[in-house]
Amino acid sequence: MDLSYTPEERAFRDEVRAFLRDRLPKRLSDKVRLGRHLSKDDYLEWHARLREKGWLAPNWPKAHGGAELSAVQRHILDEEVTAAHAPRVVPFGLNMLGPVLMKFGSSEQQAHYLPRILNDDDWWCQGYSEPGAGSDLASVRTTAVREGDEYVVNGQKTWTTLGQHADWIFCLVRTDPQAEKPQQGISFLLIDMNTPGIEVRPIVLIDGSTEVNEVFFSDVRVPVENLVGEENKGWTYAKYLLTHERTGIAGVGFASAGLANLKRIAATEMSGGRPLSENPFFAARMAQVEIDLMAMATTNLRVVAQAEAGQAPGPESSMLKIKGTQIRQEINFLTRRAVGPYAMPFASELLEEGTNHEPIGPEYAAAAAPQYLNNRKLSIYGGSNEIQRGIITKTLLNL
Amino acid sequence: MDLSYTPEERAFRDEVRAFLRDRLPKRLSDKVRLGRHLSKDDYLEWHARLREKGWLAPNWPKAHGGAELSAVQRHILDEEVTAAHAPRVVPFGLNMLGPVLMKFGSSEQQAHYLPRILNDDDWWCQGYSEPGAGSDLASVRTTAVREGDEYVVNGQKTWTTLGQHADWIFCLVRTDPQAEKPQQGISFLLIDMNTPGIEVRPIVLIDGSTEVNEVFFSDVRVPVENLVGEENKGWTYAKYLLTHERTGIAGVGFASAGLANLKRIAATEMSGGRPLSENPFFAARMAQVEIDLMAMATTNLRVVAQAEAGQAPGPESSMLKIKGTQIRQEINFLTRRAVGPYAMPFASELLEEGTNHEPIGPEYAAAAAPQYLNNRKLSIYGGSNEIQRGIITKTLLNL
Amino acid sequence: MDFTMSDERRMLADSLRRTIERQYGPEARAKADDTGSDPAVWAALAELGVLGALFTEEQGGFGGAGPDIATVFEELGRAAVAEPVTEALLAGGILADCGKSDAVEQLIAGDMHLCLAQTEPGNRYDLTTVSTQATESGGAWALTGHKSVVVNAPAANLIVVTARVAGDVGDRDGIGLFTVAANAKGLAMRPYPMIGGGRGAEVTLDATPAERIGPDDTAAPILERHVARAILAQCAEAVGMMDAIRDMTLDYLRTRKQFGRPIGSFQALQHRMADMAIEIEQARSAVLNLAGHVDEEPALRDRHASAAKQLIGRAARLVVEDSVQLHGGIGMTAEYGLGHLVRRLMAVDHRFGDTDHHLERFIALRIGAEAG
Amino acid sequence: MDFTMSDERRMLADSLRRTIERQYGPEARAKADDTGSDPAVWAALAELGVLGALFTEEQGGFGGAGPDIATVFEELGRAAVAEPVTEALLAGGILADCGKSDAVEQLIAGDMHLCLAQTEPGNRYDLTTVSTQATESGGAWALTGHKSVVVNAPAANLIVVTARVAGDVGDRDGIGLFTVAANAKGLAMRPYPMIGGGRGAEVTLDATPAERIGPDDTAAPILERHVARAILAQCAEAVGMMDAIRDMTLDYLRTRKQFGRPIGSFQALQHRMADMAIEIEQARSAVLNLAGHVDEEPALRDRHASAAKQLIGRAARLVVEDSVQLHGGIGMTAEYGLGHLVRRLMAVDHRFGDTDHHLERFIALRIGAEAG
Repeated sequence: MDLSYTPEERAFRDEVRAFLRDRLPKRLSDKVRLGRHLSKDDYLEWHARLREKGWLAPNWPKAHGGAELSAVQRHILDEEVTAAHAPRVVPFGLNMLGPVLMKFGSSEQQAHYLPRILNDDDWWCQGYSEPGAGSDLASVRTTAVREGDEYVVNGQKTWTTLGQHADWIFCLVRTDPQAEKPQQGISFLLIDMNTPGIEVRPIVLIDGSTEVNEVFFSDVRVPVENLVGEENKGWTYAKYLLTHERTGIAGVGFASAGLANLKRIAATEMSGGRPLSENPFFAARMAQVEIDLMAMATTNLRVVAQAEAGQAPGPESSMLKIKGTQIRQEINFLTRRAVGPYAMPFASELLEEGTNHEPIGPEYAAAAAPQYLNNRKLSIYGGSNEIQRGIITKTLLNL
Repeated sequence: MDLSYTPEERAFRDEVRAFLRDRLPKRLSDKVRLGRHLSKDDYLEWHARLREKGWLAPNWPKAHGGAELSAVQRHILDEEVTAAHAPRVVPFGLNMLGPVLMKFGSSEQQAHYLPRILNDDDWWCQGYSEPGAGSDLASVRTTAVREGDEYVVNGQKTWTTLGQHADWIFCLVRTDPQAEKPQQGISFLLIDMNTPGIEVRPIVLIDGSTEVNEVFFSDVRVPVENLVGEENKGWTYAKYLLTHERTGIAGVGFASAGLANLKRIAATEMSGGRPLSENPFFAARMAQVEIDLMAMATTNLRVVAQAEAGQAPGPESSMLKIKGTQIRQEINFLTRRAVGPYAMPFASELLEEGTNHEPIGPEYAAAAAPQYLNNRKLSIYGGSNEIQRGIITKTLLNL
Repeated sequence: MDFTMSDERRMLADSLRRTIERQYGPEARAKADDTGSDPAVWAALAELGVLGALFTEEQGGFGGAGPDIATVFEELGRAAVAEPVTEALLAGGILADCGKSDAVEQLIAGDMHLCLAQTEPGNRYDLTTVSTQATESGGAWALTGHKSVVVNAPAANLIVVTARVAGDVGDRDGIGLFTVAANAKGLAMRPYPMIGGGRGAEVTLDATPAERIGPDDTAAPILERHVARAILAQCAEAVGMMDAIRDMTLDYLRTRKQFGRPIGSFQALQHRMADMAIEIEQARSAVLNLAGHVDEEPALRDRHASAAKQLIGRAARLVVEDSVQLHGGIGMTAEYGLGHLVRRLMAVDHRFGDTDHHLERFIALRIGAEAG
Repeated sequence: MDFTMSDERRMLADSLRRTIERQYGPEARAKADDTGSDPAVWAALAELGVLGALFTEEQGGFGGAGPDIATVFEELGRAAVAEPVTEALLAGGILADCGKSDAVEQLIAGDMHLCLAQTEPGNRYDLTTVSTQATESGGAWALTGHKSVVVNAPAANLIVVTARVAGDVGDRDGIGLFTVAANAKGLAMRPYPMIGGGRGAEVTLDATPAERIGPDDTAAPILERHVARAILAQCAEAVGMMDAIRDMTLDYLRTRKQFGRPIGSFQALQHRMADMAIEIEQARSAVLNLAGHVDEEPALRDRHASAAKQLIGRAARLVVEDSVQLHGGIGMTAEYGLGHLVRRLMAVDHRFGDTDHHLERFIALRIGAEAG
């Protein structure tokens, strides 16, 4: 048992840190740290830097142009990149569709789409959730009816993150409405967003952000070669996608970056004539979450080590999802509380691209309340924390 | 809207306080405050003082020799008596069986039993719970088979508090095993504990106390005139008993007395060179529970006022049960924590009647951990807090 | 002991509720975000007597007691009305105590907007840390300083300002009260919408002419008294909002189906709903306690003010977070009605002190009370 | 990075578990409550190498590193073994550091019981507040004072005592370490069973002859180091107990029926069980962190010690309270096996500092770390 990294792992971490020091533009890390919204170009710029270094697809095999990093290396990369306030990698093509195509796509599909994903030729988005489905993803009502060499798609998807930038969408569609169980009769379809009949409407969230969208399909004609795998077997591919990449589920990097940010704010804010960080109650709350994070980071490493050893993840990933969410949401809460009265101004323009507005109070204040509100989503999406609790106990009880 | 007591209510409170000052023996209040176990004589002595004053049966009508106090007066009496660390009134005859007999008993039963209850001629205990039933009280398996003028009772009751002192027990028994629903076919029977075939065995709890018992019945012959009301209608009477007296359910008096005790301990205990009560974290925990208690006392008064106005209690009594339990258990927790290392000695002899053992550390320390452990029962018995949550939401959702 | 509401208050509450249900909607809320107040709504509130209910008969109103404030704000909270009524109570109350009856009369008539400029960058929730400077020259006062997050400043005709006439930044003594006209020389604003609705601004004063009001020594006791009343208003409003959120959530649990059954039939969600309901009743009781003590002597009043604000801060956090969670995705969208309520309820923790601030004050007051 | 256990440790853990399962039961536990230790169990532990695993090869053992301690105590915790192994680690470790190799050898062989008399009425969890006085006369030392809640004192052959050789009660300097024989003159005991099993005593010393051990200046660093190791032991033991409690509770949820179905099928109980399981995994990770840092420099070591003890104190409270609640009445009875585990787990919060104590220390160390 040895919690420390091997010399090779430490060397890799140093390499990551050097890369971040040299290649992460301050303009971008400032935006991330201040909670400002990133533009499409911001994401693409960061992708390009990673691509240059060969780290844009750390989990892809080398055969497909990936870095094929080990689980520990991926963990290190993830943690360092997030702690440095780098933008996140847009996951839809790289971490979601890519692995599905590698496992279930035809060789033509692999040859066509994978290089384009890696090269950012296409911006992908996700068409899983539908209105009213919530955590019950199998209740797909968007239909695809085969007509000759085409499917005709009708229906609606929702919670499509960054769909406003997308060139393509991967969708779960119902191809057999007569199937016995909701999980049957679903297919996995790739759809060009420029096809006639598609409309994207932004959803304004309670924090004022417009990152998620509804996507409407009316008589959208999709060539049959855009079907991934077999017709009516889509649920298998969907589940693979959902369970495939879970080492990052704890969000240790996000939490560490958030805690570092909170500490800076608490050291700056004054309360009763001294820094807020020295107020015993606030210090206690910060210490509490730090202690939880120290433990969770190790829980996460234990799961990474299991993955490295080829063990299938058990209920641990559900545990990490819940605890990771709780910690990040607590940090968001404390950050909102830390900024005091300056949590009340609600000037979303301050969070927008290239904003030149006069700030209100300290620069870090503008994002505190919106991020608190926005990150309520963490415990809702990706299988709500209630769903995760069910999974854990089901495994433990084996009832 | 006026939260203060009327002049009449204030006068009554003064009367209660004067009574407690004059008539509550210090020997008894010390025992209660120090969490020592009371003997049968201790209870009877306190009952006698209350009887003398006419307050032993505050909720009984005058016709039956009770004080017929108003809901507010009963609340005042309850709160003052508990805050003064007086022993509790043993409720089985006075608050449980008494009201059932007044409502459902025959005039012979009323004439016979009620004066004896009031006079402490009989010590009653309760035969509701059975092993394995938990909160599902209707799953009664103890049987009573009619043979001539007698019922023959076989089975087992459990959690019979202070049953070791009892002369009589009131029991739920199954008289019709063929009934369609478990709630049907139950009867309410009064049984002399001296009848052959009854055995009482103490249950040792995790705090080392022996207040609760198992009661075994084998071929116990009970005269049919000991049946209350009609055969097979016992569940109606049982429910009446359970819902009849709920104004005390919040335990405001117990909580206030416990908090006062905790404050004294925290002012005495030293931590880092100053009283524990000045440690910011401990002070915060105490303040937190005091704030909760201040609000709950008012919630309780609102329910009392509703009762006074003749309104039926809604889900409020379930809310009071839960919040009251949480507050009392938190006070128990803080008291255990307050005594520090002295929570570890486990010398139950120090809590026994007429103990003359050498104390270990401060006198108040001996009961801290046992009471914490013992009061875990508060959220389990009388309808567990889980059952209460179900009742609340059922009412709110009306599903 | 009497928990029933007086007939007058019940009538006011009923008519207020009816009016809001009829008149108040997204447009009015948008108007408040744009300009600080919807004139039609404000006029209706004045007409109904909502503003008069906040002041005593002596002051030209017909209420002014704790339960009056609680009644009005609970109703306003239920519909998340974003009008600056707390500002009317707070700044108006100070003006009334300082004998500015003309302004109070205009306010009650609905012809005036007020605000209190007290917070400064760095003083957080502390009422007696004041660095804005007041200087006198030939009987005329002028103010210089930065007041932050001044709620309703953009709509206010008259701004009540705290400024230092003597002593050091943190001194309790030497705090003066002033009024400044909205169009006064040297006054600049950086206005913005507030997260809970309505508008606020950063206000900078540069040798701005001001009229001194209030006592000669220190305004701290007046400030503290009216902030306690404003805390009552915020707490009562929070209870109204929590009631509304609970009802919305119950509705959702009843009607929304998942995995083929109403989500309200899932026991884990039921139990969380029960816990939420319990905390809301606790919050209601804390408001009753404060309403009954808001005109008592300062230590007792502030003990209840801190107890209420502390408890309600906790309850509000639970209600905000669990109501969104129980709703799932739909609860995150601005379009669904929950968002307004949630944001406004969340903001309560950022005015007049958060739960930690009030826990600290409650402890300090308790130690005082037990020593005394 | 390697989370696998070494083969040696795995073998020790396995044989320890098998031995406990075979030999350890209510009788052994009763024996520990009566006399402090069951000789057969103690001999078996020595035989298995459990005691040797706590010391380095240099000291006559074959382990002594953080993961060795964690491995042993997790297994002991799983069966709530009430033998004074923590005392062996703590007092034995101090003796080893002070070069008392004879005593350590006897201890490892199972021929000796030890304890540390450090706590005093009023010093709570503070290691450097010591009022017991040591006086020297002609090279001979004598101790006078009251040591409270001395775990395993009744069974100990040799008692390690902290006493003041110089300075004031609260000084970090001037703390001396001594050994006192169990039968020494002027030593009196008020023995009692401990709530978590085993025995303790109030120990009074009245001019009791003692041998001075350890450094000349102050014993604080030695004390702190070995208390950190004892904290690791307690935390690992707690994790073992929590694992056992979780498994018992799962078993109960699977088999116990109410309202006609296994209570484990009730969703609200499922979700609480999930939360309990999560906190236990957090606790396990906190123990790993501490095990990996217990021999590091003091600030880093104590930072992890406080983090672990704090987290485990919280987790233990949740597990104690929720396991009893999920069991219902049966969980309250002494006869059912849960009681021993629950009481022993509860007691962890009362040794070497509770969660508040360690939260405070964690903050102090953090501020130190960030300033440095």
